[in-house]
Amino acid sequence: MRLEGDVRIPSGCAISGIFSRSGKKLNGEAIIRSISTMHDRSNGLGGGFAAYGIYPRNKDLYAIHVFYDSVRAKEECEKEIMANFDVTVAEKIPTRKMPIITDEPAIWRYFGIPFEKLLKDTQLDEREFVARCVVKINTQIKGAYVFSSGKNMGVFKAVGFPEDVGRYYCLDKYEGYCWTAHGRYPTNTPGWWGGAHPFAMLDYSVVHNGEISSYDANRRFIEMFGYKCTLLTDTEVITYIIDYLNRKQHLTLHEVADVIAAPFWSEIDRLPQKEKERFTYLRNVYSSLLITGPFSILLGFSGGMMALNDRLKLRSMVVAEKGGMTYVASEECAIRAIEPNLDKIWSPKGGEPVIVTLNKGVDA
Amino acid sequence: MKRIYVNEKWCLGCHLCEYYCAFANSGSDDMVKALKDIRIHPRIRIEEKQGISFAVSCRHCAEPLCVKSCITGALRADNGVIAVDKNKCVGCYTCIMICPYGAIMPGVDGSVVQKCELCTNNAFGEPACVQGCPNRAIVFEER
Amino acid sequence: MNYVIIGNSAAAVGCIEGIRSVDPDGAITVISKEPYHVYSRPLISYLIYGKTDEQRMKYRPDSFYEDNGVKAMLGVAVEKVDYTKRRVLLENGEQVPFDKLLFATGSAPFVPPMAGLDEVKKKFSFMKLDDAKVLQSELNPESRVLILGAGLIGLKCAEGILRKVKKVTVVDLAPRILPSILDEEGSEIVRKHIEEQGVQFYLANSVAQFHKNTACLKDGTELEFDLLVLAVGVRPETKLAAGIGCKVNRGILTDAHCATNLPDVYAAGDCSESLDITVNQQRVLALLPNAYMQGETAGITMAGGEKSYNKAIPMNAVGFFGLHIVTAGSYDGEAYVVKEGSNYKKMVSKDNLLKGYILIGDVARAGIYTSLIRERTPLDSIDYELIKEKPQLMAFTAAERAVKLGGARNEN
Amino acid sequence: MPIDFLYPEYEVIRNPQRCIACRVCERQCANEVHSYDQELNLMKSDESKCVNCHRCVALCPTRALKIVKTDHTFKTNANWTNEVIGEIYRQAGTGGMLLSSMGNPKPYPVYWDKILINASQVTNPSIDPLREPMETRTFLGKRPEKPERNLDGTLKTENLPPNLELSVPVMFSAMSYGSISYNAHESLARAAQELGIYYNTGEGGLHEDFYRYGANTIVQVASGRFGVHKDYLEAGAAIEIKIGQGAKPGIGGHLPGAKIVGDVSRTRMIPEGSDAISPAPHHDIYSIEDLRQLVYSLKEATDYKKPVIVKIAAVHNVAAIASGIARSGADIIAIDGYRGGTGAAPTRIRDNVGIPIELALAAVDERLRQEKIRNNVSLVVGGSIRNSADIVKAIALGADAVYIATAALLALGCHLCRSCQTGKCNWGIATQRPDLVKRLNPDIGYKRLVNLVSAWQHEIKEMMGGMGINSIEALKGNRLMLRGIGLNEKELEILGIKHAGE
Repeated sequence: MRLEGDVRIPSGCAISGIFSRSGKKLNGEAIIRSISTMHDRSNGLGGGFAAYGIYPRNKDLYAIHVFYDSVRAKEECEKEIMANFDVTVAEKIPTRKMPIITDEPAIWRYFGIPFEKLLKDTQLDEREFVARCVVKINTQIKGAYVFSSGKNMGVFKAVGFPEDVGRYYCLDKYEGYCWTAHGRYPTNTPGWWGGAHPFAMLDYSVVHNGEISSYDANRRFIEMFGYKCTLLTDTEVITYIIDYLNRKQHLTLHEVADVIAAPFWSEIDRLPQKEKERFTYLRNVYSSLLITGPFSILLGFSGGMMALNDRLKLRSMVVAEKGGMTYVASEECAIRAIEPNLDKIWSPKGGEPVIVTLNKGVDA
Repeated sequence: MKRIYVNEKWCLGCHLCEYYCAFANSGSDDMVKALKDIRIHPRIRIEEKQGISFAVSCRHCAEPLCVKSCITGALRADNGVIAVDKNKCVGCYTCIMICPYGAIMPGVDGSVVQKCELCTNNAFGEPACVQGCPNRAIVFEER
Repeated sequence: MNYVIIGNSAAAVGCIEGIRSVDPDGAITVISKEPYHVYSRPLISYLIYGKTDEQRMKYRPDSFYEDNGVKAMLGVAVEKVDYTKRRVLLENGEQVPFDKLLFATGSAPFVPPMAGLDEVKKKFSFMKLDDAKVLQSELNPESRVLILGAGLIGLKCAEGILRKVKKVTVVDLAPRILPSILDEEGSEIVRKHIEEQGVQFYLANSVAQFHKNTACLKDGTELEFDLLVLAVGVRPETKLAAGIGCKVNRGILTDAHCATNLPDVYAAGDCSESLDITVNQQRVLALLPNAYMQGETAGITMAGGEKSYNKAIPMNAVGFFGLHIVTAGSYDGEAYVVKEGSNYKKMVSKDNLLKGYILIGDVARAGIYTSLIRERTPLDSIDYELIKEKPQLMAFTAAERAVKLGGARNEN
Repeated sequence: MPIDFLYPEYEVIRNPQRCIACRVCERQCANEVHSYDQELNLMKSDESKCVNCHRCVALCPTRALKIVKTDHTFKTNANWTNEVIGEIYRQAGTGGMLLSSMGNPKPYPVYWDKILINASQVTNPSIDPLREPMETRTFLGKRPEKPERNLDGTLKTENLPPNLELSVPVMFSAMSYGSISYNAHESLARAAQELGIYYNTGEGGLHEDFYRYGANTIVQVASGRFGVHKDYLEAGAAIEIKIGQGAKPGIGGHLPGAKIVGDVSRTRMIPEGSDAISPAPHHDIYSIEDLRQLVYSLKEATDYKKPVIVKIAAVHNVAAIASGIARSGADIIAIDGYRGGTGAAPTRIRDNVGIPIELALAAVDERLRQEKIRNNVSLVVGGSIRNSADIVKAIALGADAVYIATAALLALGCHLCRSCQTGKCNWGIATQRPDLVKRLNPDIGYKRLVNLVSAWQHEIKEMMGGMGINSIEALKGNRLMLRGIGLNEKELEILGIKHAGE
């Protein structure tokens, strides 16, 4: 049986997200409860979470989460990390032993920051430097896999049902202002820990439900820009696309949404001239980054969260608000389970991003 | 009213219109049976000379001189389509004398005249010459 | 509006159809001596020949008067017209008021005085249905028929009866047949053809004296006959019109709208004169197409529409025993003649215009020539050499053809 | 007459029971195959003149005619085939090069037919093009490396280099006025306008009547520079530098003087009756640097307002050449495979030089991606795109759009008799004889082209919908949507696709 990276694995899924605009911290209980409501949307072959604001003490350091298959891999990887980062903390990520979670790799995290000198030598922007290190480890060190690499955020994922994965990682012990979760239903593989979602790059984390038909068009394009799609999963390529457009091309998240879930030409052609030109420009210049096929994604990033459906809205996704909280989930029940009394609940249109950010002045 | 128009720019002088016309007005449903080993008497005729060719058939004039001149009342305009009542026609050829297009001609035995009736009186229903023209040199249009 | 038409032939029908194209409502009254539904006069020879019958001879369908809202007063003669009171007085004492009046009275046979004519019992004219009916009833396979007049009427009569009688003889004062429409050479061809069918001609001759069933000709020949057909000539019926002060020459004088000199009074058909554009003279053009078009012009004008008839020319399409003849216009000018077998063609041009032509035998597409005369097409605007070969649209310019055949609009 | 040893390849079979001797075959055959025997009231035919173009067959109102391949044969020999023997006889008789037209007819593999397309099942819905928008709009040209912003933060949309916008990723490939007729050109131009795509002048200049279709015209600059002047360059929407042609890589062109008549001569700007000889190379391009100069000369001449296309034939090291072109400033690279058509080419060249477009395309697309310059240039491929499935496969392999020419000519009535070089095209396409040219009525021709491309567009949409893709850009380079069948490892590797079942 070939694992992720050898073969492309489309999958169905459940996603859920909670965001506190006021920056109020929540532990992982709520998100576990929410995602477990949609138990039947997963098949036990992958679950995971991303949490933002969870490492306040190390918030200026990159938190690098790594799976190791072997001691040798760990040694080789740590050598690479130590060579590039000024590492303050290196520790095993705490887990709770659970019989249902098996085949665990060694799971480590490192808090650090790239050496100034290396940044100067390579003339790279700090984030680009980190991104390259991550790509290098993931493509070149066999048995090591960096699955989280942002600041003050972390991804926790495993093979298993998401609620089990949450408990396994003791998420009740973490407090964050934003949580996203994913339950996976891969269609042709037993799954691999690294292949579970969320998929993250720097502080971008993506949970996604869907199967994109544009995959290889997107992959072959994005790979021209230094990315290497090692997992052959949709989530991976979507994460890279967002990273490329938002971080490297400096498009706003709205513009990112207009590229990957672009309006139809029939709509664009009806717009006022200026708007028409803008959309045409985006669709033309980034034509290979249009994502087709069904998807609902939740993008987590420092200070915000974006929910987006494909342009035909071929996947369910609802958004709700209650006070300072925003909830997003594949199914309404997953929101009601944790907040029955909502101020507002709606189903965003295909291609229309819902972007929430921390209120002005909030430093979470 | 839809009329037949001819664009000589596209006429190839292939004469197929004449054969389709003869077939359409033969009463037969088999072209071979209708036209084999006979001399055809089509109601549309090609004129040709030095690379120029065009088909001529009744123009179905709005002010039809033939109808006005017909001594028997055999030529009548029915909703603009000018047809000859062969039962009434005596073959005097007054219409041949007056038609400025030379589009009315003696029938097979000369005892009555014949002319294009836009295939309204045969099984084709729409002009066979138009259907049979390979290069749209003959069209049937409202103009 | 009361329209009254005196006469019931082609000019009357043209008038009715002309009126109705403009005025769907006005009252139309047709008054005719003959008791018949409108029929085609020239068909009487075909009737006798057997090529048509009384039903098929009808010039318009049975429902014609009804369809056009026409009151047809048939079989009643007009006594006179009271122009000042605007009414027509009938023989039976009825009066028909009119606002607009058309004379479509046609023509009547003209019989010159001939010695002994009174002695001839069985003599006939050949103009009307009744003439044909009477003649037909007298014909039998043993009949010897003498026809006076080798014009269109006489010869059509000869054709109509030849196969039904023993002998047909035609006598004419003129030295050749059909002198009004053919030239000498043409007359010769046609005469030979008719003679070959069995008709005997005595030309440049005339009857000096009738003795019962014998005609003594000027040259001394004595002809026995059983039936005599008088087809010497016709005269326009202008009496009624003249009676109210219409100007009359040979026929009633009309303008291009077919109006007479009197307001509200019009004339059309064989009783009237119109302008023959080939000679630029007022003439009686006693031919059916002319009658219809004059009548139509009159009708449209009477109903307030705009129409002129300014393309009148003499023209004839006629056939004798399978030989077709088409002629048009006048023959004064430069002639182009081709004679091939029984086919004869003469084209006469003058002042850059085609003035007239004669086609005998092959008459295909003759209308193209006719239109050159009627439309006064300058011959230098077409390929005259080409069109002389045979009538063809190829002789026109491509632009002109595009107008004729392609639906292009004429720039002029 | 000397013996030429040649026996007609085809026989004209006339069904005497059906023939009504209407003589349309006789009137319509420019090769004078048919004749009428007055005495016998019978039609006759001289098959030695027949090129099997089917004009007579198509127009025969009673379907009394068919053309069959003769079964007259030499002693069968798998090595010395009839064709090989016939060619030797011909050359022994004439001492000349063999000339042929249209594309390579040899039984080399057609890779399109060894590639299969994917469809969605369960995990991902297929999309119904009758119910949902299905987009085929395509832009060709360079993309800026980075977006720029105005002072107010909005995107600067003007920093986009000149692009071509296509409603469907299909263009009519270069065919010169001269090699094909005025009416064929008019048909192509009008169809391109109606379809919202482009046609290509080829190296024959642009007839003054067709300047009004300029917005849908690609003007070509080839080695003979025929018909090239400032107005010409400015008339088109894009300029194509033709380096090579799939049917005859490495060979120039030769339009015989007999075809250089009237408007053709004027449009090409060469004297009537003079042979139009396009040199094999551009004599100002002996290297890639020279190409760059020409690209920029043309851009200068047109104020950088028009994309420049460089067209090459698919040859062995096409990937490296394409990479060089991509760096020469060209906006679009057109690659023409060895099955591409031509009005005339030496037979040996047509049949033996060049490589399949499928392999060339896969190699070039992959190479440009490896060099990270795929987004700097668009890729158009041609050389026997036969149907909409070929297009879908080409786009999935990495093409931005395709060029069609043979298919377009077929739509206009071409019957692939491959006798263009004779100038007696009975269908009014590859001829300048006025009586033959008029047989192609552009009113009919353009509509047939529009029909063809519209039909293909429908099919492309249907196939895209099946794959769950609702915009053509998501298909571009999407090689996962393809699988090979009956291909060996090497072929799969070059095509960058997996085998069916994998």
